[in-house]
Amino acid sequence: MPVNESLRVLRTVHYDPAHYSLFLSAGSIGPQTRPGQFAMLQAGEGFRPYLRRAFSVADVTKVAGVPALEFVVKAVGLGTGLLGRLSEGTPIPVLGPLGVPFPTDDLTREDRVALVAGGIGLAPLLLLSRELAARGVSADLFYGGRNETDVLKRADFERFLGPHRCRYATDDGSLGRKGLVTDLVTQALDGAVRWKRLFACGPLPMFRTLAAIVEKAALDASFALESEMACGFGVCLGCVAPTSDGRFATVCTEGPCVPPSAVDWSRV
Amino acid sequence: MPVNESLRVLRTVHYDPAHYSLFLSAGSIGPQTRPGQFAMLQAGEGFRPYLRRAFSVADVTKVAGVPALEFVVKAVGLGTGLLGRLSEGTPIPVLGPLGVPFPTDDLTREDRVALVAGGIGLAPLLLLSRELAARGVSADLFYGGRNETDVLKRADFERFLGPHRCRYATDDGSLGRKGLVTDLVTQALDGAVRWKRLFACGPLPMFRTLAAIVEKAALDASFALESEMACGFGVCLGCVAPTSDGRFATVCTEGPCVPPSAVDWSRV
Amino acid sequence: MAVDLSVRLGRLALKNPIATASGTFGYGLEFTPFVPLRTLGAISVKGLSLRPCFGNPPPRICEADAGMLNAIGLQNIGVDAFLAEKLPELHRLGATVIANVWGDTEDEYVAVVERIGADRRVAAIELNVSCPNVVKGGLIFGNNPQALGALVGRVRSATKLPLIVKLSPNVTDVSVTAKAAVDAGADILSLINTLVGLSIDIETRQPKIGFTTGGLSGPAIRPVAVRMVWEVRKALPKVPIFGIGGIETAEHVVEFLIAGADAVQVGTANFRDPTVSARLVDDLARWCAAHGVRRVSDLTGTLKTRPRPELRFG
Amino acid sequence: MAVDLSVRLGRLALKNPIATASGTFGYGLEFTPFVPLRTLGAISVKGLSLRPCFGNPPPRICEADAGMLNAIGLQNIGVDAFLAEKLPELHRLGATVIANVWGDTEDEYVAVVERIGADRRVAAIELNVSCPNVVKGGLIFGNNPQALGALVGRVRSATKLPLIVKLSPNVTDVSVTAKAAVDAGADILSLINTLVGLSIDIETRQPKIGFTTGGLSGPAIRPVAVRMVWEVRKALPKVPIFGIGGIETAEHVVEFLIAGADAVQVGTANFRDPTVSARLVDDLARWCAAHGVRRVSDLTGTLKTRPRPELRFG
Ligand SMILES: Cc1cc2nc3c(=O)[nH]c(=O)nc-3n(C[C@H](O)[C@H](O)[C@H](O)COP(=O)(O)OP(=O)(O)OC[C@H]3O[C@@H](n4cnc5c(N)ncnc54)[C@H](O)[C@@H]3O)c2cc1C
Ligand SMILES: Cc1cc2nc3c(=O)[nH]c(=O)nc-3n(C[C@H](O)[C@H](O)[C@H](O)COP(=O)(O)OP(=O)(O)OC[C@H]3O[C@@H](n4cnc5c(N)ncnc54)[C@H](O)[C@@H]3O)c2cc1C
Ligand SMILES: Cc1cc2nc3c(=O)[nH]c(=O)nc-3n(C[C@H](O)[C@H](O)[C@H](O)COP(=O)(O)O)c2cc1C
Ligand SMILES: Cc1cc2nc3c(=O)[nH]c(=O)nc-3n(C[C@H](O)[C@H](O)[C@H](O)COP(=O)(O)O)c2cc1C
Ligand code: FES
Ligand code: FES
Repeated sequence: MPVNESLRVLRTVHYDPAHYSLFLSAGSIGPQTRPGQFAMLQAGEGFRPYLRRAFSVADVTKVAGVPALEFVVKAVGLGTGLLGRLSEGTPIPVLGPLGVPFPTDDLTREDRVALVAGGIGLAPLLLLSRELAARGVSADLFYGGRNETDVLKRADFERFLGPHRCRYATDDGSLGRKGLVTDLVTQALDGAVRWKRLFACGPLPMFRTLAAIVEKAALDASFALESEMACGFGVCLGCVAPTSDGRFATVCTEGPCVPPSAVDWSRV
Repeated sequence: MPVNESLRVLRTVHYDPAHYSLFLSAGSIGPQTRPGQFAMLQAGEGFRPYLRRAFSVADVTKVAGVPALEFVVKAVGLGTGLLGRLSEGTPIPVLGPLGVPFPTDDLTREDRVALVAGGIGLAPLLLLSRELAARGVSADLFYGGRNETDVLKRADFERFLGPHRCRYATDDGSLGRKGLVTDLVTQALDGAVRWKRLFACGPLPMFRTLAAIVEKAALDASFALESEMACGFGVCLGCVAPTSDGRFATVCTEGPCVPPSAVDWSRV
Repeated sequence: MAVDLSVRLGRLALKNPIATASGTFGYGLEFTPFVPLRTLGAISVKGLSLRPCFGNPPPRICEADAGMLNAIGLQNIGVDAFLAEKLPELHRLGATVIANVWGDTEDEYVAVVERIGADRRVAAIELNVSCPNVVKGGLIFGNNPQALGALVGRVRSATKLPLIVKLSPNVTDVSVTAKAAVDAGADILSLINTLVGLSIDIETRQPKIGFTTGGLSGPAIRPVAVRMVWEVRKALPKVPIFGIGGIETAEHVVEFLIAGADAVQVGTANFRDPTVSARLVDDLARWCAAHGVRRVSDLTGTLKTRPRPELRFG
Repeated sequence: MAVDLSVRLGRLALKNPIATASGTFGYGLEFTPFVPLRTLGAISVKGLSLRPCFGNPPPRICEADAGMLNAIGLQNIGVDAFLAEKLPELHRLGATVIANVWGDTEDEYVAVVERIGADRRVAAIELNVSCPNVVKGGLIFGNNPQALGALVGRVRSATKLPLIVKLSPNVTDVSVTAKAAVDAGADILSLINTLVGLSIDIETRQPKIGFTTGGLSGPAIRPVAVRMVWEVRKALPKVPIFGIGGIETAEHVVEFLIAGADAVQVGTANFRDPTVSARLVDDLARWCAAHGVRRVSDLTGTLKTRPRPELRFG
């Protein structure tokens, strides 16, 4: 059941001019949040920006002992710029948790899964890693970015999943393999590895390639989609994605986590 | 020559929930400013408020040795509320000095003048008091408010003009005489006192009464008017007041300091 | 002080003047986590058509200064699914339901209205004749008094329920379309719908909205909406009006009532804050009490205009 | 990269596409402390009438969300005083001057234009036929194609200068008035003027503007302005256009150019920041350089619209 509450800024950690983590008091949203779900944050008191902005809950953690929600944000404009400049203690209207989480209920200690992150798409996979670790499900992380600074939160991923389970790819080779993260996935699939499910979040081109890969490999998968959102809970009908059965589905309520086979990638 | 520059908040002093002094770095506006002139301040980065707000320069002073502009502000809405919450160091776009100052060039040590303030109308009279004091012109202050907390900056006025020269009136009698500030003026005029000029700033009702008083007493006077302003330098034509010769005059460039005889008070 | 918030719009009696605007409140049920539906004056549901409608391809929305643009394409589950799957629960929750309907042709409008018939669980029917830039329908009906009159006439004879016609603001003189709707049998007028706008992604040089143009809503349009409410009130003093456009606070509600609205509909604000509609009911009661207004309906049409000089502006 | 900012609007050649909008830039000289007038593409001066005009009684302006309302009442010193007292200095400063003119009757319009005659210090004449809510004149001319055509025809034969007609956005179909103006001899179109709005002081229950209604300007109206520029560009591909409405940044300028404007006019933004117009010239050059645009005029009308589905929106 989503909650609309005012949460205070506990801390902001800047990784580089373009990326930061925003920690808010967990409120009653924290305990309810499942990996893959998101929240709508209002940035600023005025009308700039006017609409709330959607952010995946990247972690449910603690800041100096205080229960906290972590959002990992890439500053791309008005709202993401403003949210990074808020001083500690500032109250922010937050609506959440929202959307369909990653399907994990059926996973057991015997299972092995794959996590594929592209750029800021790491966010929902971080909380997923925490849960998988807690439940003893083993997971391989494939995380790609433009360069090393683009690949965030590596320490946390490696703590949750084990360093040997985390592989990286960068366009310039400054970290891990030079090339696309999807190449790492194909390579692994060519090997012996068999996954029960593949979880992914990233830019559209990555989704397209990955959708083809998992279809070919007949691999069960869940993608955390993005879209421009006004409400976040299914009433504006603004966030839709074309479905393979010819409809338009609201990413905020039928997603954001969907099986790639449900999306008509040719119309996206 | 008005300047458009970005000035930093040096300090904010709150007198009560409704009143505060905002100190900004003086920039190149400070040295140019004459008593009665004003500046246009942009409150906030966003579009709330959208237009700049006009404020009399209440003093050109120093904060911890740094040259400063002081504005004395009454919080009545969006902009005045926001300006009072700015943290030290925040840069604010400021346009000034603007408008016609109080006429003081002809005043000498032999002259005696009257200053009449109503409510937040004290602002321009404070800088005027500093100048008059510096030039040895003696001045009687009559300052009225709803109650004692409404009557601000008394220590400064009394330092500039001498405590015995400062008389107060409040609606509830909590400070000075119970009643209207204009009664103090009439009373003084009934006595022996003769003023070379009367300077005033306050709410419309005070202006109306004072206009009648100075006309009856054939007393030279200058009123610092207010009006809603968009630009502050004579181009929007939004701030006009009706003139006795049947025109509309821009308060920002033909004023704010005008002889009351120039205004058609019946059409205001 | 006890404040009477109830209002009457002809045969439509509401417990308070705060309704929610079509397309911004889903089918109502999505808001049960945030708002007790029975506390609202009414809810106007997403525009219903004869058959389910998939709407426009994305992108459908973008942000604007103090507002947003949308070109959803009237995606909806269709009138039959609404009556079968949504209305019973809305009724159980005590919601006062306004059925917002649309069609591509007169026949479709009439058919949707006939499906609803005289269902007592629907308090009123709201004709959306003001979807701007529609390839079919909209412009013809919304911006053409003759076509509008003909449509409203046919719908009028198809239902006994109070009939609301929602007018387009994209016209030279809204009082003309207003008169046409009322002469043809409209009981109540809703204004305004969105202003047609265009916003461009200058990097791709494509419209931010897939449909090219979109409807501008939010605080940006409030002054235009208040003006049109005032104009229609002047032209048709006896016709009840829902004021719509950029309402976010109780003060905005009061502004619309003073301009001539009998009730209001809150739209885009529901996206920024899903709890806003219920809060406006309380805030409005508080405002009235603080201002000695015993009956909220006493505010309607109380604008005090000054004598207009023989002058123009600009 | 060197960027060519010059633009041609028919016979009107400008060194860059950044002009200032009438009524928001005074007579230009007020801005000399802030802007080197010669650096601007052009300045459109406050609307000039045959005789001096005192304008409307206050209050004349109020703030709106992302904009403002105004009902100045076209206060101006009159065309003769302008020619005698302002134009010489503007000319000396190298300003490209657009004379914005208006009248209550066709004869007055013609008389003002004849006073300017063929004065080479005036680059173009801009007819303001779009003062909304005017007791006389405006509505008749601005929102009525026939009356507009007649007026423009008479003015056309009264001057050899490039003739700009500034259109009202308060119409059902702006391309109709646009066509009427062009068919009658307009060389260039300016759009848009302000949207008619109303804002109420709920404490006094009086309009915040003495005239009751006022013209809405600022970022709030930009999506409507961009849409109308695009519509007129589609309807009249060869007619040069000044895009106007809520421009505050170089990105906004680019948006108008892509929509179909050949140049723009910056209005209300001049009040928020008197230096904005000159800065936009530099920012626009920087934007073009960063985006590999060698000639700013290459941006005009390059909007890439997607195929429109047979769907409506709302
Ligand atoms: C379910 C969901 C989860 C998300 N999780 C995260 C996250 O964990 N971390 C993160 O940094 N971002 C996340 N995003 C993207 C984030 O919402 C956008 O970056 C943000 O809305 C941009 O707002 P802005 O005001 O800074 O940018 P604007 O000034 O509004 O626009 C700047 C640029 O960002 C683009 N943009 C605007 N809104 C979106 C959007 N909703 N999605 C993608 N691009 C957009 C615009 O097209 C424009 O090009 C998520 C989006 C969704 C829908
Ligand atoms: C030349 C001049 C000098 C001024 N000097 C001072 C000063 O030294 N200290 C000070 O506190 N105020 C001063 N004012 C008034 C000040 O500009 C307004 O109080 C301010 O603009 C209100 O802005 P806001 O956003 O807080 O109020 P808003 O939210 O805009 O409006 C709140 C209320 O304030 C009223 N208001 C808005 N603008 C003005 C205005 N320009 N004048 C009067 N009432 C207004 C509105 O009608 C409304 O009732 C001066 C005004 C002028 C024209
Ligand atoms: C996303 C969205 C969808 C809308 N859908 C409809 C609709 O289906 N039918 C209708 O009559 N109006 C529709 N509208 C218009 C609103 O009901 C309302 O008239 C308009 O948004 C102005 O009010 P606001 O500024 O409070 O949003 C829609 C508006 C928005 C923003
Ligand atoms: C205070 C004010 C006065 C105006 N006066 C005139 C005028 O005299 N003639 C005219 O054609 N337009 C006039 N306008 C309209 C502007 O030129 C411009 O078309 C409109 O404000 C939209 O642009 P903007 O949003 O950038 O301000 C005026 C606008 C404002 C705000
Ligand atoms: S964001 Fe409104 S429906 Fe998905
Ligand atoms: S404030 Fe614009 S002319 Fe005075």
